[in-house]
Amino acid sequence: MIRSTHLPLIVTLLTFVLAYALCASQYPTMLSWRVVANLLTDNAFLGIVAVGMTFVILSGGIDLSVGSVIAFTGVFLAVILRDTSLHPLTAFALVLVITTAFGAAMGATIHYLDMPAFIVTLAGMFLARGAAYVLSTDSVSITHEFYDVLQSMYWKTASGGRFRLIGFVMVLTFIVGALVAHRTRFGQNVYALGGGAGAARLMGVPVASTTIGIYAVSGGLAGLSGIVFSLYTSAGYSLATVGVELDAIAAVVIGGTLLTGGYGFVAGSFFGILIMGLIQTYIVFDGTLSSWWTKIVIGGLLFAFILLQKGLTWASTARKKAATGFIAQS
Amino acid sequence: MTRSPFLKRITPQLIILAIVLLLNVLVLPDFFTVKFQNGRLFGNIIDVLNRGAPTALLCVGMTLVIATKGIDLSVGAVMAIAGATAASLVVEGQHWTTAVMGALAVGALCGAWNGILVAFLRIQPIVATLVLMVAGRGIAQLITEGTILTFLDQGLIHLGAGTVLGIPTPILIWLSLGSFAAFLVRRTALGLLIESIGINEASSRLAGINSRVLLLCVYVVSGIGAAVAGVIVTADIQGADANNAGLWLELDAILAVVIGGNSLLGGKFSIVASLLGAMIIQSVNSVILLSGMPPEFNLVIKALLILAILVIQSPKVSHIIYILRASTPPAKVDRPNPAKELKR
Amino acid sequence: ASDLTIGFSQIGSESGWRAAETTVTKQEVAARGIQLKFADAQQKQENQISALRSFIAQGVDAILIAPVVATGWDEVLEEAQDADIPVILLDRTVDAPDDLYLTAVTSDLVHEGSVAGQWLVDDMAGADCRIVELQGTTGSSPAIDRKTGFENAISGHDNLEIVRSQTGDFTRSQGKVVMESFLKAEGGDNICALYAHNDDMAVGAIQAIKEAGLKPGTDIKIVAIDAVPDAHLAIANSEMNATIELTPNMAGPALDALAAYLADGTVPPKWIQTESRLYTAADDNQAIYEVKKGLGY
Amino acid sequence: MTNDSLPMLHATGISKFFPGTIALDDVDLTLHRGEIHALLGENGAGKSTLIKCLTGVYRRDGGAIMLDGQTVDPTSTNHSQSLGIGTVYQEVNLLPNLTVAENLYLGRQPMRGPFVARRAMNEAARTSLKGFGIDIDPAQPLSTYSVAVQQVVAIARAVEMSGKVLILDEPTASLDLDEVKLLFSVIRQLKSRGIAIVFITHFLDQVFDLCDRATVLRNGQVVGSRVLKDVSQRDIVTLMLGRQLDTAPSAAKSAAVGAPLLQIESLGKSGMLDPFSLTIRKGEVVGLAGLLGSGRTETSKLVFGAVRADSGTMKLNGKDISVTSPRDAVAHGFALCPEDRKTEGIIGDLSVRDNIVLALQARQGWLRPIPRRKVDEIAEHYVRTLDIRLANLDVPIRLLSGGNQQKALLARWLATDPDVLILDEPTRGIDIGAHAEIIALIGRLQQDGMALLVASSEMEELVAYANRVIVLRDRKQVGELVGADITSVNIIKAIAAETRHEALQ
Ligand SMILES: Nc1ncnc2c1ncn2[C@@H]1O[C@H](COP(=O)(O)OP(=O)(O)OP(=O)(O)O)[C@@H](O)[C@H]1O
Ligand SMILES: Nc1ncnc2c1ncn2[C@@H]1O[C@H](COP(=O)(O)OP(=O)(O)OP(=O)(O)O)[C@@H](O)[C@H]1O
Ligand SMILES: [Mg+2]
Ligand SMILES: [Mg+2]
Repeated sequence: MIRSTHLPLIVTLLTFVLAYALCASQYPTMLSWRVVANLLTDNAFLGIVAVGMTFVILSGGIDLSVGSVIAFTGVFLAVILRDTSLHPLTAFALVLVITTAFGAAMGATIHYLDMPAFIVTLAGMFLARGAAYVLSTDSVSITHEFYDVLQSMYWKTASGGRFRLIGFVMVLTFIVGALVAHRTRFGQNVYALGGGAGAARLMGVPVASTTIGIYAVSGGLAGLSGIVFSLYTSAGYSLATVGVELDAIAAVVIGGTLLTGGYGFVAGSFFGILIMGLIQTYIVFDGTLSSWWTKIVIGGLLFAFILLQKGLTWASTARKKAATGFIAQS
Repeated sequence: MTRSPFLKRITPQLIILAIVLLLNVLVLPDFFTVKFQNGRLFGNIIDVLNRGAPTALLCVGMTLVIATKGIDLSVGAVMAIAGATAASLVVEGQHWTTAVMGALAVGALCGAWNGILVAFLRIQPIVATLVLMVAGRGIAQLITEGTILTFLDQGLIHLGAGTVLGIPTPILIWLSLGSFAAFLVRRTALGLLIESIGINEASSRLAGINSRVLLLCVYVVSGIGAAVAGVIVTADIQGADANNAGLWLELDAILAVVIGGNSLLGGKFSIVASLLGAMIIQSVNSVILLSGMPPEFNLVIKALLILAILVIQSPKVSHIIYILRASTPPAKVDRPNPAKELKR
Repeated sequence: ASDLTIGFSQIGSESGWRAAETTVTKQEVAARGIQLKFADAQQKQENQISALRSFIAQGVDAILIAPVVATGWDEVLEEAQDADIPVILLDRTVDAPDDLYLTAVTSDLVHEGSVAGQWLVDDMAGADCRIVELQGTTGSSPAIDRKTGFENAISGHDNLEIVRSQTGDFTRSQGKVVMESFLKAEGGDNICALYAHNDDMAVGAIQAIKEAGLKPGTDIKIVAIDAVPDAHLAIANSEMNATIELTPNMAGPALDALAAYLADGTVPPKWIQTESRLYTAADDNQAIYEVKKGLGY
Repeated sequence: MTNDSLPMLHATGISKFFPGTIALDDVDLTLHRGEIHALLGENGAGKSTLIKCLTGVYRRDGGAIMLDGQTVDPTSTNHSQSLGIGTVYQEVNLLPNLTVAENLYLGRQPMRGPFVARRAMNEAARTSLKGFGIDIDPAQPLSTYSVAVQQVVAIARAVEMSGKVLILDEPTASLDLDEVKLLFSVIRQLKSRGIAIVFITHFLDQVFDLCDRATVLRNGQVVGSRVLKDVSQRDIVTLMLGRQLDTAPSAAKSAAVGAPLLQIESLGKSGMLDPFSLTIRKGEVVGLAGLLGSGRTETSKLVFGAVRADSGTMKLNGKDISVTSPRDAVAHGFALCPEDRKTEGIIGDLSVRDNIVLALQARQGWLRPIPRRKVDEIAEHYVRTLDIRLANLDVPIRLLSGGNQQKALLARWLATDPDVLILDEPTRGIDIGAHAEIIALIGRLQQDGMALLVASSEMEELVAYANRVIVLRDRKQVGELVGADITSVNIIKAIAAETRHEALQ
């Protein structure tokens, strides 16, 4: 039996498959390994932040700082690798510590000062972007040979598509994220917070450490995403990834996670990401949309997905009410 | 010591505004100097009032939306659409009043769209308005075809760059609309009803409040406010810049509301405090501009100042202040005390 | 060559100049009977990279790209090379090895800045001048290069001094706002010239100067870059003094080079530099305005 | 080590101040091993606050706690749980989005390596709940089950946590007789294991049935502690109220019923409530009786338009009316005090004053604000006549105790001067004094010619005021009792006829 709570996940999956089929019927070349590989590679950094964002949203919060943290990470790495002789791996570890601590600090502010996540992370967004500017306004390229090694790690398909390392990192992040969310105590606490902070507290959930942990995870994954983005572009640029937080939120929501918290799946966000990527790809394949129609169509498709999801959820709850409204009586 | 509840409510904002203005004076000693020059008042403080107009106009509607537990991310895009509409109408040769009416109508329509998604389709406000935030700028560009649509209609330009009795028109517009809105919600029952649906919509509906229509109206007000702001910025530069008009201004508006001490979780609100919040933000911007620091520091300074303001205002910190001030327990009064002797 | 399909990855439509470049590119492509796949990246590099990958997957015959930033193109350019698809860069070069692209059609941003600086040096002829500068978006390469070029040109001229420099985000309204604060912080009489990294900011600043009761172009000299129609109009009205043209027609030379390359393998030079022409009151700005106004600026 | 003669829990001098109120003033509480201790008091006496201070939800402002001979200072629920104090707080506090098993084991899940052992957890949950007489799939979300089931889950959770002390704050408010019986047998088992149990309720019968000793709070102070077998209910009530309560609750039931006011014709909604017909006359009280989930709440919501009916018609004073929303209903002079005070009744952050005038204001429309003086007059009037206890009219209503909230909600509707007043569980969670007052009030309203529809789980109460009782089962109207036939026994018989109640099996 399919659990009713899995429904949004299934809806998202079906939507993706359906949309892909429609696209492929119009542009047969979309049905190639190359396009699949591109979807994974090009959305790798977005996918990784979306995992963190899923945790945050599941807990009923929001993190607007991730886009800026990615940019900061990139600039930080580029500057460190340019100005010092640190090995990239050391730099990676360093930056992950910094971004995780940054996330944890935001979580602590949210919890201990009782301030809304929206505002705290908004300030965090300004701060991280500002810090990136202060490090370097110019785009700094990264030319370390270790980067070349990492970038040359890919698996090439016959048609010329490349499954790159960063795509695998994203998939791995999703798997680990899903395990943590659905199989560990921490994950359960995240859902508990999303179900109701007051009740969670009365049930003995360690609200402080969970909140701090959630934003630390989000910050750390934004850092990881920044590393991936720096591999993707071999550079650090303080103006990069503006507005990525909104893309990530949209992907998570399309993936069936409720913004009010408590309901959703990490895997859903994966399909959310793929759907967003598909929209981009389709628009490029079409190639006739002007700049403004591109925006309108993206907005329209976003709306269509939300509506579709809403409709399916309505339909299913109506059916559920009729069928199992008094489950305990039978 | 009897202070009116209203004054008490806005005291923190007044204090913070005073502090930030003081910072301005520190970086530019003649900050408060106002001259009458070229037929208009001329001075930094006038600039703060004038440049704060768009945020102030946005935060009137945003305050109401947030009071209902919602949020409106689309206001920046609606500004662009309204500005483009007004500009294209005067370029077509319409009278400027028609153009303004057209822009307001478009703003109301955008608000109604958001309102329908939120109130009737029950889509979460942040996602519902995200749709228009993404698509709206595209719609605005569709109207201007990506160019900056310039015009020379003096009537329209007057709204953004003109003066009345030497006072820049935008100041008069936001002051009058802001105080009208603040007056309206408090002198009618609107404020009570809006707060009520923001705190508990189910209860409010059962108490006979038409919560859906009220929600819709709140988003329409937000749309209209955004349209006025859009007309002002368009008129100010004598051209509709669909790409940049109101870009990221929704965040400033939300910040203003929060600095105004309103909870993002809905409920009790104060429009006046939000307006003060808008002025606080503009004063922060002013410090940054006047300080002469290199622009790469702009964001860091802004982030730190805002963070400081928010921390001072956070409920926990104000609670600690409250406790420090009143460290004595409340006096035992006005409760019919039980016969303590029964205890024995 | 009507069976040719090329992909064009545009940055976005963040300014009038950008819109004009898109319009002109579409016109040039259409004039040659080529099929165009257009992709707007909404100012995001990641969108441009993925657009390029999609173009490759579709098997277009050539790619035009206006890169949003110089860095980060190596990988995707390699993939294009693997697929034998020539790539031509428009209006900005990249940091990648130059065998990865066919040619770059760009202006020299630093040079633009120095033309502006040189104009001011000549115009001042040794007189003291306190300059305020409206920078482009912090971190963008035009802002950085145009600043560098200008500073190079005025260095060694002690009579010229930049007294305030703040970002105006390349937009009219910020140009106006920031100019207002310059006027108050310095006092209108103490500013002798304004250098704006683009015309939009200059046009906004002109309004601020007028509102302060000063005469733009006379009380405060104004020089900016791009030569958009409104700048010509301002020069014609004596409200501005000079602008340096950044032509929106990058696609024309690019398509010519491509045609030659496809026809007989003629390898174009790696850099086709467009002219950075200076316009001043000496030109017939009204006439230029009329011509340019239809280009979608 | 443990010393059997020591009390299990000994709290002394517990004080708690809230801005403007002293919720607890120097309260002592002693719990012995294997004792079931009732904590009694009027609404707002401070019972829940005491519990929250003992379990670390609130920081207390004074006092000391000894647990099993050791001084302890719980700083959070988490902490008190680890000390062996299991608690069910007032109002079910569980997470509807988690499964039953997850709720049961949150924070102490069986683990396999780093991962939660789901299967083991579900198995354990199933077994544990069987001990409470319910057999359900613990892998389903909690929200799919009824409030009663949820209450049992909360109790089961607390029981499993309570190595030393179990605290139950009004656990029986939303349980049926059968479930109460089961709960009591579980509690007695725990008692025999030497656990100290605190039991808070407003049902004195249950107190005398189950408990050994009672501590009575009034206005935040302990007014006495009694061994229950030595005293009578009367003594306890007098101690609680500080005065004598006039005999058993009885409303002056008037038989003089007027003309038909509201005629409901086969109103229903598929999947929710079978169509039913009902006529209510002026000055008549119609009671709705039934078990949990029998459809009483649905009936009242349907009549009030809070749920849109898909069949049926209504006539008011002989004229057809259409009620598709509460707004319509209010316009036609209906009023509904909903069952779930917290989520459907109060507007928590608004002042008591605003809560009282809200419905009246909503009916008048936003353009006609009620003048401040009039508002104060109305609010003060009802605070006086309904004896609502509060510091002042400006306190947010959420800070009031449950009973006082209920009275304020009644005031909200009485202020609209309704013709038809629908009350859903008007006395749930209400103290014995207020209980009597509300019943008396119902009588008065009836005499004033108001028509009332009252859903209640308390038979005696229905017997006291109803002119007619409609019996519901499985969301169907199955019987009607009139006049002298209305007795507790008859109602229970009508409910139980044919099929036995199996809600929890
Ligand atoms: N957070 C709070 N802030 C201010 N006052 C409070 C708060 N919580 C409770 N009170 C007040 O403390 C007093 C005690 O309330 P409490 O909830 O303990 O009563 P109770 O005995 O449990 O009543 P009931 O039987 O209705 O549950 C009440 O007057 C209430 O208004
Ligand atoms: N045994 C049950 N199983 C499933 N759902 C139930 C059960 N009992 C109640 N519910 C749910 O609880 C809500 C209240 O139900 P209903 O109105 O039928 O109860 P009621 O007769 O008013 O009982 P009470 O108000 O005493 O709980 C309904 O939405 C119903 O779906
Ligand atoms: Mg209580
Ligand atoms: Mg009920």
